[in-house]
Amino acid sequence: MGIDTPNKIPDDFPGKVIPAGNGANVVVTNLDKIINWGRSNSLWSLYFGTSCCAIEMMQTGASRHDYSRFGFEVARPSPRQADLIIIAGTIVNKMAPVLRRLYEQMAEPRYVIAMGACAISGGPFFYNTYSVVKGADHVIPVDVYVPGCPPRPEALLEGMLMLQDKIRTESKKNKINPLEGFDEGL
Amino acid sequence: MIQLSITENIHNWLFSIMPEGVASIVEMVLIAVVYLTIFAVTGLFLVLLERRVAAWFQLRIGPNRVGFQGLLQTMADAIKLLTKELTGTERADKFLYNLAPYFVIISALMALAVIPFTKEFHAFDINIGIFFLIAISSIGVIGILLGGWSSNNKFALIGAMRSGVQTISYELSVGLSLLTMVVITGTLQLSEIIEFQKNGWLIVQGHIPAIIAFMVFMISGTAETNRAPFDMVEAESELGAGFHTEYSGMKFAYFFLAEFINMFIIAAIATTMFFGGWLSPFGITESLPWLGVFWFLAKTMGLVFLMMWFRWTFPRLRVDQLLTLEWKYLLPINLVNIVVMALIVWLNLTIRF
Amino acid sequence: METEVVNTNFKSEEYFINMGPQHPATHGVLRLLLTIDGEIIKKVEPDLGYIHRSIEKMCERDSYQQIVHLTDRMDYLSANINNEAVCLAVENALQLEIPERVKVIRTIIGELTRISSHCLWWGVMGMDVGALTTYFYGFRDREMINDIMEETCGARLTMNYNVPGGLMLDIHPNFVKRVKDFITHFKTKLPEYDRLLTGNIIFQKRTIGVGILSKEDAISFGASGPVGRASGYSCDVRKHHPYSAIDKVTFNEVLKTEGDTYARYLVRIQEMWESLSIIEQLIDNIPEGEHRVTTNAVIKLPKGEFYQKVETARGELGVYIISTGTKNPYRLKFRSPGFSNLSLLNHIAVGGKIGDLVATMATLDLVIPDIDR
Amino acid sequence: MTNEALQELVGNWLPELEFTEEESQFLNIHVSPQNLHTLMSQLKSNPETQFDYLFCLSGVDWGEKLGIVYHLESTSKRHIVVVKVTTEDRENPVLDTVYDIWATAEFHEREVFDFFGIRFNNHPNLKRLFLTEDWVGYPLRKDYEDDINMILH
Repeated sequence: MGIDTPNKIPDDFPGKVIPAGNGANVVVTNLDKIINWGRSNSLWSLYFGTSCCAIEMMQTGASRHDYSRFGFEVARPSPRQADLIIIAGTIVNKMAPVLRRLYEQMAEPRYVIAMGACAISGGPFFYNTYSVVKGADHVIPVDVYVPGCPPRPEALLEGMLMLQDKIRTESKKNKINPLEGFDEGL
Repeated sequence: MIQLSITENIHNWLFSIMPEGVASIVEMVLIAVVYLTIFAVTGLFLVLLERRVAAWFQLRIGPNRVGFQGLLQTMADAIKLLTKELTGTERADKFLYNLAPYFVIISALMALAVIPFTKEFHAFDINIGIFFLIAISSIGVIGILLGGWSSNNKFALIGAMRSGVQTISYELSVGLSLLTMVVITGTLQLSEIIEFQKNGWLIVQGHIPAIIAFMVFMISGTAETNRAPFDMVEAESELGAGFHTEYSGMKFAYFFLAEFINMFIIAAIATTMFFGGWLSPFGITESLPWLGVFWFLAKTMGLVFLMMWFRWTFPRLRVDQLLTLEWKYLLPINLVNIVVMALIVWLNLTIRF
Repeated sequence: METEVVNTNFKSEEYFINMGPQHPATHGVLRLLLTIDGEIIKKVEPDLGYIHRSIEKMCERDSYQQIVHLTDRMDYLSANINNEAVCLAVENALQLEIPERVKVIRTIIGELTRISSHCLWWGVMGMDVGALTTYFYGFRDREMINDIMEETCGARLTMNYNVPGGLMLDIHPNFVKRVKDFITHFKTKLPEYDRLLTGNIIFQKRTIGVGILSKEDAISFGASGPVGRASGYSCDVRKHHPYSAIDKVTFNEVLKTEGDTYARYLVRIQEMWESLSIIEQLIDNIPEGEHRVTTNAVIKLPKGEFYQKVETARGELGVYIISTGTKNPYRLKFRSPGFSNLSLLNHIAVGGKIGDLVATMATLDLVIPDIDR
Repeated sequence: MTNEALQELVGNWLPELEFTEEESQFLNIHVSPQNLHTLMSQLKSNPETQFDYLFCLSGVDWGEKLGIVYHLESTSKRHIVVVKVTTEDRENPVLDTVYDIWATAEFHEREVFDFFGIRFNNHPNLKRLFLTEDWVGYPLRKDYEDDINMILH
């Protein structure tokens, strides 16, 4: 999937490309493998749904799509015990500090999926609105983006599997705090 | 007759190669390691079982991708929790905050020690076995109270207070319903209670009052372990995560594991007190005592399944209804039940084979 | 249970507790400031705006077709009915003659949406009182409706199927058959709901006599939908101001007089039966004809004020358009049902326990983006 | 009650009321801010009108003036009337609350205060409802400008 086979950067690309994943090229040690296996197969998400996408997120957990097959089903109400925030819905200016605080309350390692157009860019609420944050990645660092308005449950599952792939390429040595340099725009 | 003599052999061998003092320490360490393993395996297995049972009730499949049929799912969870950062609140009472999870987990471990898995598979066969179990199982609530209070979080505090109220009330019913059975056996020692049941399981021997005592025990046992429909302590829709709101990583895992071990312990006590412990039905495998482990686990898992069934079917009680149930219904029923049981034993109306 | 022992030896103190904006029971991002004495609630103050997306401001710069799609995202559980409200307002203003076929299809889709919304509510209601299994049963049946919607208009949740002048597309050839399949399926499943939750003694103890709302208060607080009807206040817009093809069918307005949480629960369960019967009456009689009348690409409403109310799954949704004759409304106000229903929360939750508050909130069936807009 | 009968009845209470039915499906009553509360309590309590259900309360920025539109319905008689009130003071607009007549107005008036900055006399808890306390300006006014957050299309 996306992270294993990164697209080749065209030669005439004007900007600088920062490689995805934290140190994707470092040789993964055995310990890292075990830890990553554990982390990737046990992603407990936080109860966090702000609007329409939350319903599709719930649907993903319900009988037909059932993300518990991959070990995602332990949704935690407390950010301390969660590994993953699925930002399901629009983030508005009043909510942004709360989201940031929730993220900071989470214990490392923590991951973020931005689900739906609103969480990616503001979506249908991009123009003419005075209160919507244009993309949740203005507030916290995001690992996986799942487009759609709202995305289908299958799309969310795909996004979560992609996050698993990303976690499997991590290494403990090169793991940095995702918040480091985030506010400065690095 | 094949005797279960592995422990004896190890004991003799150890004492033959080392001085007595060292040997007993080594022995204790060995037993501790064995029990820690049992503890971890049981905990992980029960968590997985719960998730699969829940999925079955809810028309889902449940974890089935990690390992064969999802058998390694809880292993993955454990590894993840082990490597997760330990956070804490700024103005928490650091000492008590860190102490609390150990209270909970140690009390669960100690209770596990007195449970007879089969003949002689018993870490600690004291003559006040039942009394010890009840005493130990109520220590766990101190951990919950400490954890809730010291986290400096209001939701955690409410959860802890609810837990205190709940455990103190239901401890009475647990004790009294077990006392009802002790009236028949006349002993508190678990190995003797099981010996006594060779003439018929206690639930048969004590017939009507025993069945009532069993039902009361299962209800109050479920309440004692803070499981739904009595999960006031961590009522998700009311208190968020309840008393362990501020715990992360391994400290949270201790609470999580202890809950499942406590469930196992309650089911194991019920098996021992009502269903003949490791005795096989009608003595069909009496000549093979090591099969007792199988019978014991089969009965216990049956009761564990019953408790899971409760959890995935019933709505949660409200906190005042919880207390009403205990003080206005279960406790009077229990007191009358003891008198009835005493009468039955006195008049020799028990059923014995 | 009802008697309260007041112990004067201990000084009890009231304290604040913050429920939300991220809390499992608030169904989104509602924040409640609770003043609590022990477990007893003294005051509930809702703090809104955590999902305020300024839809009303956006509408002032959008064309009417664009406004329809914003209403999907407001009350996403009754998206089709929301669409219908704006479409009806625009059509009334333009005095368009809408084909019978469109009216019938709109009513069927609306009632399907209502059932789907109530299914979700039932699942979440169970979850809020602690019975987690209901959630999965509710979603199972909801999924069938989602499939029908998907086949009809390509979307599962935010359909945008109604447009000013009719429907975006004609119905799929399978539509009638699948809706009938759903009706037979759901008729066997609704009694299952009762067996799992309604008859449960713990559930009844948790809900009967909790959060009582009198009829006078219901009217004064502007309660509508099942919340109002459970208090004996006849407020079904479909009865009093019929729209689309609802006047062609016979149905009962479910009324209860108790006004407690259990009554609100029963009203919604009964409403699912009524919706099924409405669909049954219409599904075989979809008239032939156009699925849409042609309108101008740029819709300009005449100068004036237009008000349209419809009955969503949560209650009365009002669309108030002030037009100055241009392609954008001068002012567009949504009177959302959840907003008024939320305002009475403090009135009915005070004096109860925290558990009662959660059960009461579950039967108010709040959708926060609908309240915040 | 028909619109004509309503107009005749209500018109007798206060002389200054203006009635229109143009450009609207309901009967519109224009009232001055001073007489707002008197008229509203009359409309609710009079046995012939009995407007006990305030189903919509919207703030409107009419350009020069700021105003509020009340949609009233009677649950027993099923007639609808629209009451409109305007104030010319854009800097410090103040109107009377109708919270004591219809309880639902408490939240609706807070919403209007939040979006239009209209203050209400005697309102029990008048503060921002949707926006944060430190928000500058009233976003639904026509002259509201926000260069940072609003990207105009």
